[in-house]
Amino acid sequence: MIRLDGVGQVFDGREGRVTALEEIDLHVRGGEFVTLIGRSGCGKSTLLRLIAGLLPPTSGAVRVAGEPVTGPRRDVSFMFQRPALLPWRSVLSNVMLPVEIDKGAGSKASYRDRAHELIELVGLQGFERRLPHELSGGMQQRVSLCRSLIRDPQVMLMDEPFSALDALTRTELSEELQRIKMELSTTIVFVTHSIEEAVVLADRVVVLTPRPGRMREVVEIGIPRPRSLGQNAHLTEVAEISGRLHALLAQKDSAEKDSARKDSAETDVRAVQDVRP
Amino acid sequence: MIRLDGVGQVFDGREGRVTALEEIDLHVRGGEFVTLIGRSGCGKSTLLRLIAGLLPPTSGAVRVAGEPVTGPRRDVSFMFQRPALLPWRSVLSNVMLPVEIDKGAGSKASYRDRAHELIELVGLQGFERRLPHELSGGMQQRVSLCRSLIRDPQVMLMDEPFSALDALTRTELSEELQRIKMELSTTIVFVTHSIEEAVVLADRVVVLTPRPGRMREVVEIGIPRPRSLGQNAHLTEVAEISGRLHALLAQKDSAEKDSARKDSAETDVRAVQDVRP
Amino acid sequence: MTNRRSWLTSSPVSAVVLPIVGLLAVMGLWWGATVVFAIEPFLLPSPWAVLQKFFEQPGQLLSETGTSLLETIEGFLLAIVIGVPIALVIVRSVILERLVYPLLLMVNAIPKVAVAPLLVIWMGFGQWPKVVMVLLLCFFPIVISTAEGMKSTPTELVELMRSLKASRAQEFFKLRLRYAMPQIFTGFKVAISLAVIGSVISEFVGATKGLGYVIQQSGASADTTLAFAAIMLLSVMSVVLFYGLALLEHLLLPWAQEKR
Amino acid sequence: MTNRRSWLTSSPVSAVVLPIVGLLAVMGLWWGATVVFAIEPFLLPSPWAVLQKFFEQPGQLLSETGTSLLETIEGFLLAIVIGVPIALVIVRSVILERLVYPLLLMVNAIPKVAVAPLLVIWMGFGQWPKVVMVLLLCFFPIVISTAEGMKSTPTELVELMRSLKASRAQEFFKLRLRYAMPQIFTGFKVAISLAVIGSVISEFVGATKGLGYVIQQSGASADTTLAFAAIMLLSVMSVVLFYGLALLEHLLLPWAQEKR
Amino acid sequence: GGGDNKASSGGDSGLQKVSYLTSFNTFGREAYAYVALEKGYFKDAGFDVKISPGSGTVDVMKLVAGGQADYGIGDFTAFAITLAKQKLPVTSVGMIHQRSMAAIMSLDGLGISGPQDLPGKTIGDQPGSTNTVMFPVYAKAVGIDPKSVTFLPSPPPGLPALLASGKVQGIGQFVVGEPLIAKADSKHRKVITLPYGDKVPDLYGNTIITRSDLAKDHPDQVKKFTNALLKGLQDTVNDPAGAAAIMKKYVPNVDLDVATKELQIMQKYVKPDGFNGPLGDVTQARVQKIISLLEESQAIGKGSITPDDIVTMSLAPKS
Ligand SMILES: Nc1ncnc2c1ncn2[C@@H]1O[C@H](COP(=O)(O)OP(=O)(O)OP(=O)(O)O)[C@@H](O)[C@H]1O
Ligand SMILES: Nc1ncnc2c1ncn2[C@@H]1O[C@H](COP(=O)(O)OP(=O)(O)OP(=O)(O)O)[C@@H](O)[C@H]1O
Ligand SMILES: Cc1ncc(C[n+]2csc(CCO)c2C)c(N)n1
Ligand SMILES: [Mg+2]
Ligand SMILES: [Mg+2]
Repeated sequence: MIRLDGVGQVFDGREGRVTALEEIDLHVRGGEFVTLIGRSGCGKSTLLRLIAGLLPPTSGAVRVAGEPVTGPRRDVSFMFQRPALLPWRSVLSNVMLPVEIDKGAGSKASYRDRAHELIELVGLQGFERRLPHELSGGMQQRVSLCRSLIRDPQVMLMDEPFSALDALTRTELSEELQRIKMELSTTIVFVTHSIEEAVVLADRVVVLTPRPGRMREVVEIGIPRPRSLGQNAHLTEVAEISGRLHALLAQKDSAEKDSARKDSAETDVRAVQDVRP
Repeated sequence: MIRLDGVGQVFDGREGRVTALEEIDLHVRGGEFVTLIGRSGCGKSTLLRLIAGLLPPTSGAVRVAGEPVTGPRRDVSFMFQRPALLPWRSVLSNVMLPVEIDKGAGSKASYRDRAHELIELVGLQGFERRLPHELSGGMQQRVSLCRSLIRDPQVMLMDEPFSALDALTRTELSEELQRIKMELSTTIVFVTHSIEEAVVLADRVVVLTPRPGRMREVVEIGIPRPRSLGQNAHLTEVAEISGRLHALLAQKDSAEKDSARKDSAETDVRAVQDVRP
Repeated sequence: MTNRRSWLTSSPVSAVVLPIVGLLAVMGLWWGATVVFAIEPFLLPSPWAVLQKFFEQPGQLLSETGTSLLETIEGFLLAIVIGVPIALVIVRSVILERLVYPLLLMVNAIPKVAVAPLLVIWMGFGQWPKVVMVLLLCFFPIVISTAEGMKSTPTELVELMRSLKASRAQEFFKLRLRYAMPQIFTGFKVAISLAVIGSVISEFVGATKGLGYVIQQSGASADTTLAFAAIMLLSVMSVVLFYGLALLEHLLLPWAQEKR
Repeated sequence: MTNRRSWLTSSPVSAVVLPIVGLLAVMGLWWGATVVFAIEPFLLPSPWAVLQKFFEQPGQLLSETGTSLLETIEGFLLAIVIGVPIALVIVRSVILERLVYPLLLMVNAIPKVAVAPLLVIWMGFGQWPKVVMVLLLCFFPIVISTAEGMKSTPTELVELMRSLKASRAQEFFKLRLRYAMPQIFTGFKVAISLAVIGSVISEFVGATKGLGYVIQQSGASADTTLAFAAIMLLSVMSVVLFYGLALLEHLLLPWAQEKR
Repeated sequence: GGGDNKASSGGDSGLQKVSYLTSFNTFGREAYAYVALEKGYFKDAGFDVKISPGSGTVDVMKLVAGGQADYGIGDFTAFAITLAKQKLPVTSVGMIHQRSMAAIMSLDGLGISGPQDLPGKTIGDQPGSTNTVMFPVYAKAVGIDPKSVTFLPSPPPGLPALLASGKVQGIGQFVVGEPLIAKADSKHRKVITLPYGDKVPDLYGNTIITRSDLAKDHPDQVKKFTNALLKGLQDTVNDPAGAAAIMKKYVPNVDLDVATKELQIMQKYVKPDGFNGPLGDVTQARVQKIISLLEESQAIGKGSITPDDIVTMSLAPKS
């Protein structure tokens, strides 16, 4: 479904270049749930933006559903790291935005029902007509989540979608997300800083190295679904894998140093391993 | 150090009233580390804003260091839920903002050294002269953290300061925060959605009910310091308390219902308990 | 603490009373000046003389005001209808911007008084040269504020629209134009005063009614007081139109209320 | 995908070439119109005639341009020096805003041509009435764009400053004014063309040099071509000043680059 | 509507629609057109006339040339100079004033009581106006050095205030402006007028302007119009107060007093003492003389116009 070959991204700024990503080779199968972890600033958001077609890669090729990515696609939804709500639109109207934009999307009334369902699902009933500035941070994030779910997309790219949510809401919503994935066999690439969340949700976890982001390891998760974040049957397995991932994150790579001022061309060290436990 | 008596907060909007907080009675001692947990939208940020003097309470009284709060104070620093960086200022200059504003703050050069130290501490060396839009979400949050630390405040109000950070950085920085607290005996009120983080950092954890936010329980944490978020000696204790807090968060209160359209005057149910284990 | 305000700042009464107080203060100063410096009435008539002049023939002056007002509003609306699409085009395409902007600037820089007779020559004595003059005077602030407002839309929101595969038209109408509304209104507010001036200038040439004509005409009878009465009416018209726009903004853009 | 751009949109050469192409296109259209419709030169002289007129006495016309330019810049700077503090006061205090705003509006609405002789009578024949006229014409866009820009500062950032216990002055100078800079520059860009026009209007009365004087002079002698040459020079001056401001903005506000 | 058919097509009433421009604004001195309108002279001649205020000779010429108006009034000297510079398709078909109304005006106490006081003084005037352009001719006639007088440019509306404030010692003005200046001066100083016509009697005042092709293709029509207008002028000269009253009907802001005085002054310029030609008379010889004067004062180039270029003698009023 999603295929990245030798993808790299370099940002040029007046204070020098930053190599955000280097030599990313990743293949996400249709219906797969991949979580992406890595230290802050390692290029996770950048990677999603590349897949979404919001940014052309400096090097390498990105393909979605077999076609080279040249721009955003209707069947891919992107949930941004920040809520990105339109300040003049009510909660409901923000959620309905993707439907409004895709005029061929079918019956508006049925989407409206779906929107109400989603709003209720994330616990925002009663706030449908409020404006974003009247909401708390986590409430805004939930609106953004509803917006990314409204059109039942084929591919979902989610950048820390639960970062501003409490543990309970997180659990509820991650269960819901798994249900959606199973029912519609959506392909999901999901960025999170919660290692447990990464483990509980993923078919595979991709661990990136710190700046520049290279693939340190890909960990296949074999725990049967449905899984739950809270107290659950697979607590020890989750804890065990989490521990490993923790260690992977902490591991110092030989090629790792401050590269804020360095050009990617200088470093060409690959660290892609595909470990299946 | 901080004392709230019968504090309530009601927001009036064109779509009706929202009772954000109700009957909050809280006393935070000097040098104490209090974490605040509660479901998204329950009024945590509002509570911090009340203490910071950014918002006058609809009812009740707020006192800091014995004086009624009438506005912001120099000895209180507030780290917002969103980074709130000035887009035209470089990282370094954003960090130096509080020093610039307090002209009586003493030697600028020494603060500059301190700023560089902090920037290095949060792993942003090499980015001192970059503008906020060139940073990732987590990097922006770290800048905001440095800014709130630069003046060694007496009281620190921190609204989900580590929400956009990876597990490792989180651990490092929460250790640093504990060190600062111990050295300077800073009073800290800290909002987080990570229950473990709440437990590891706090002397006491305050659990709020969902909207309207009332105090469900205050849990005293007896684990000796320094504690660590990652693999540590007190894993089981942390897990045990976390489990309890999880349950507290999930517990359905009798007075709990959708109150988005309800006036606080109608519900006067208190649920303040001070449980010390 | 931000929301503790005295009645002076929050009451809607004060929103009407304070401007009137300010107005009276200036009338007082004006009158004081004419008395203390014994300013000759042909230079600066006293405010009372001006008021008196107005009440001598309020009906006629009001009908002249109506004429000017109509031209002003027509030209202003035309400027919106023409200016906003130009701004859209400019933001849409860097190439068109670079081709078109300097030309707009040049047209805008032409001293309109110098071309007023030309407009009459080209368009006759009817309403058209007046409306076009108003248009010429006020289109530029509308174009530039709309364009700059749309260009300042946060990248974050533009990326959102792009990620939804919004068409360019949708990006403009559902996002950029809406986002720019407060700035566009600032442009409107600047433009409306210019529109009023435009109607006056246009009435200097080949008109037989309107306040511009009255000002011109007052020269024929050396009636400085009449000229000032007309100028006062213009000022009032301008202020009323301005606050009308402000009210409209308040109603249309509740999400963009001022932050102090 | 946002950053794949052709040389047409990214090259700095095109930033110079395209405006010139646009200019030439309009000159062509203008010339075409004069030929095709056989427009009489007294209505609209051909561009070549205008150019020719310029090269007949370039030295003299350039020196007149210099005079007008100086007045324009002086008045514009004065408008900034006066307008920005007024905007600060307006944003600072709702009460002062309500007292002062209507008065500014009224002053702005006065047709400046009507008061040009008054200025000369009060201030003599020197530079002052000219500079003041420029000031009167261009202060308002500066005031309003500065004020509205400052009012639109995000609550988030204002709260940050308040939480740091910044003084009001610091809130204004370190935050609001900086935040409003792009909008203030929009105001400047509108104001600069008005400033140019102000210098022309002021030179209609009691001046013996400047492009306004040239226009006045040529009007009387039916030298339409000379008038057009002067108007062209004014336009060019206006365009150059505008792009000067745009360049300054680009240099001063790298953080606020356009987002398309 | 505009253009060619304006003067040639009939309206519902069978009257021909015709537009007419005053020379500048609607001062009392323009009353004669309103008199012709009010008394039905235009109607009798078959015209439905719309009177619009003009904004100066050059603008009037352009409007007539451009087809926006059929007839207009302008100062003959300025008319000649303009045609010498630009060949507009307009022509003169009769005179309103037999003598130029150009003058320099001052107030008692500003140091000008006669032409001999002019050297060293500053005169405010619209640049390029007849008063400024013909000043060298006037100066020569009164025997002073034209270069000893400074001219300060200002648009006409600002002139009275400049004079009254003493910023200038004199202003260029038409003689009929006298009552206006008197009214504008709150100190009620005596107005001193130095008419050029006294010293340079050859200059005409205002002239009737129309499009060349109209004069060529429809001479009868032009004649009929001119005659109707001149009938109004005759009545105005006979009864200035009555004419002013008629004008006030059409232009309510007119100051009756000022307008009457203007028209009284104008009498002697329409019909100077000793003039016994027909009203509106033009003679080839005088036109030639004027051209020579203009050439002499270098207001126009040598040989740039001939009388035929500017006046259609065949249409000039005959007694
Ligand atoms: N300015 C406002 N206007 C209206 N309602 C508001 C405003 N600010 C907050 N609220 C409401 O108050 C309640 C509490 O908001 P607050 O931001 O304190 O929540 P929170 O506990 O910080 O949530 P989160 O964990 O999602 O950040 C919410 O229901 C919100 O809708
Ligand atoms: N527009 C930009 N200009 C310059 N550098 C940029 C830009 N966007 C991102 N970067 C740089 O690219 C790197 C990766 O950024 P990215 O946002 O992808 O990180 P991330 O993994 O999402 O981090 P976080 O977990 O903090 O959100 C960072 O070092 C950042 O400084
Ligand atoms: C913005 C602006 N304001 C006023 C004028 C006015 N103006 C200058 S000269 C003149 C007539 C003089 O005879 C008029 C009306 C303008 N052009 N542009
Ligand atoms: Mg990110
Ligand atoms: Mg919050």
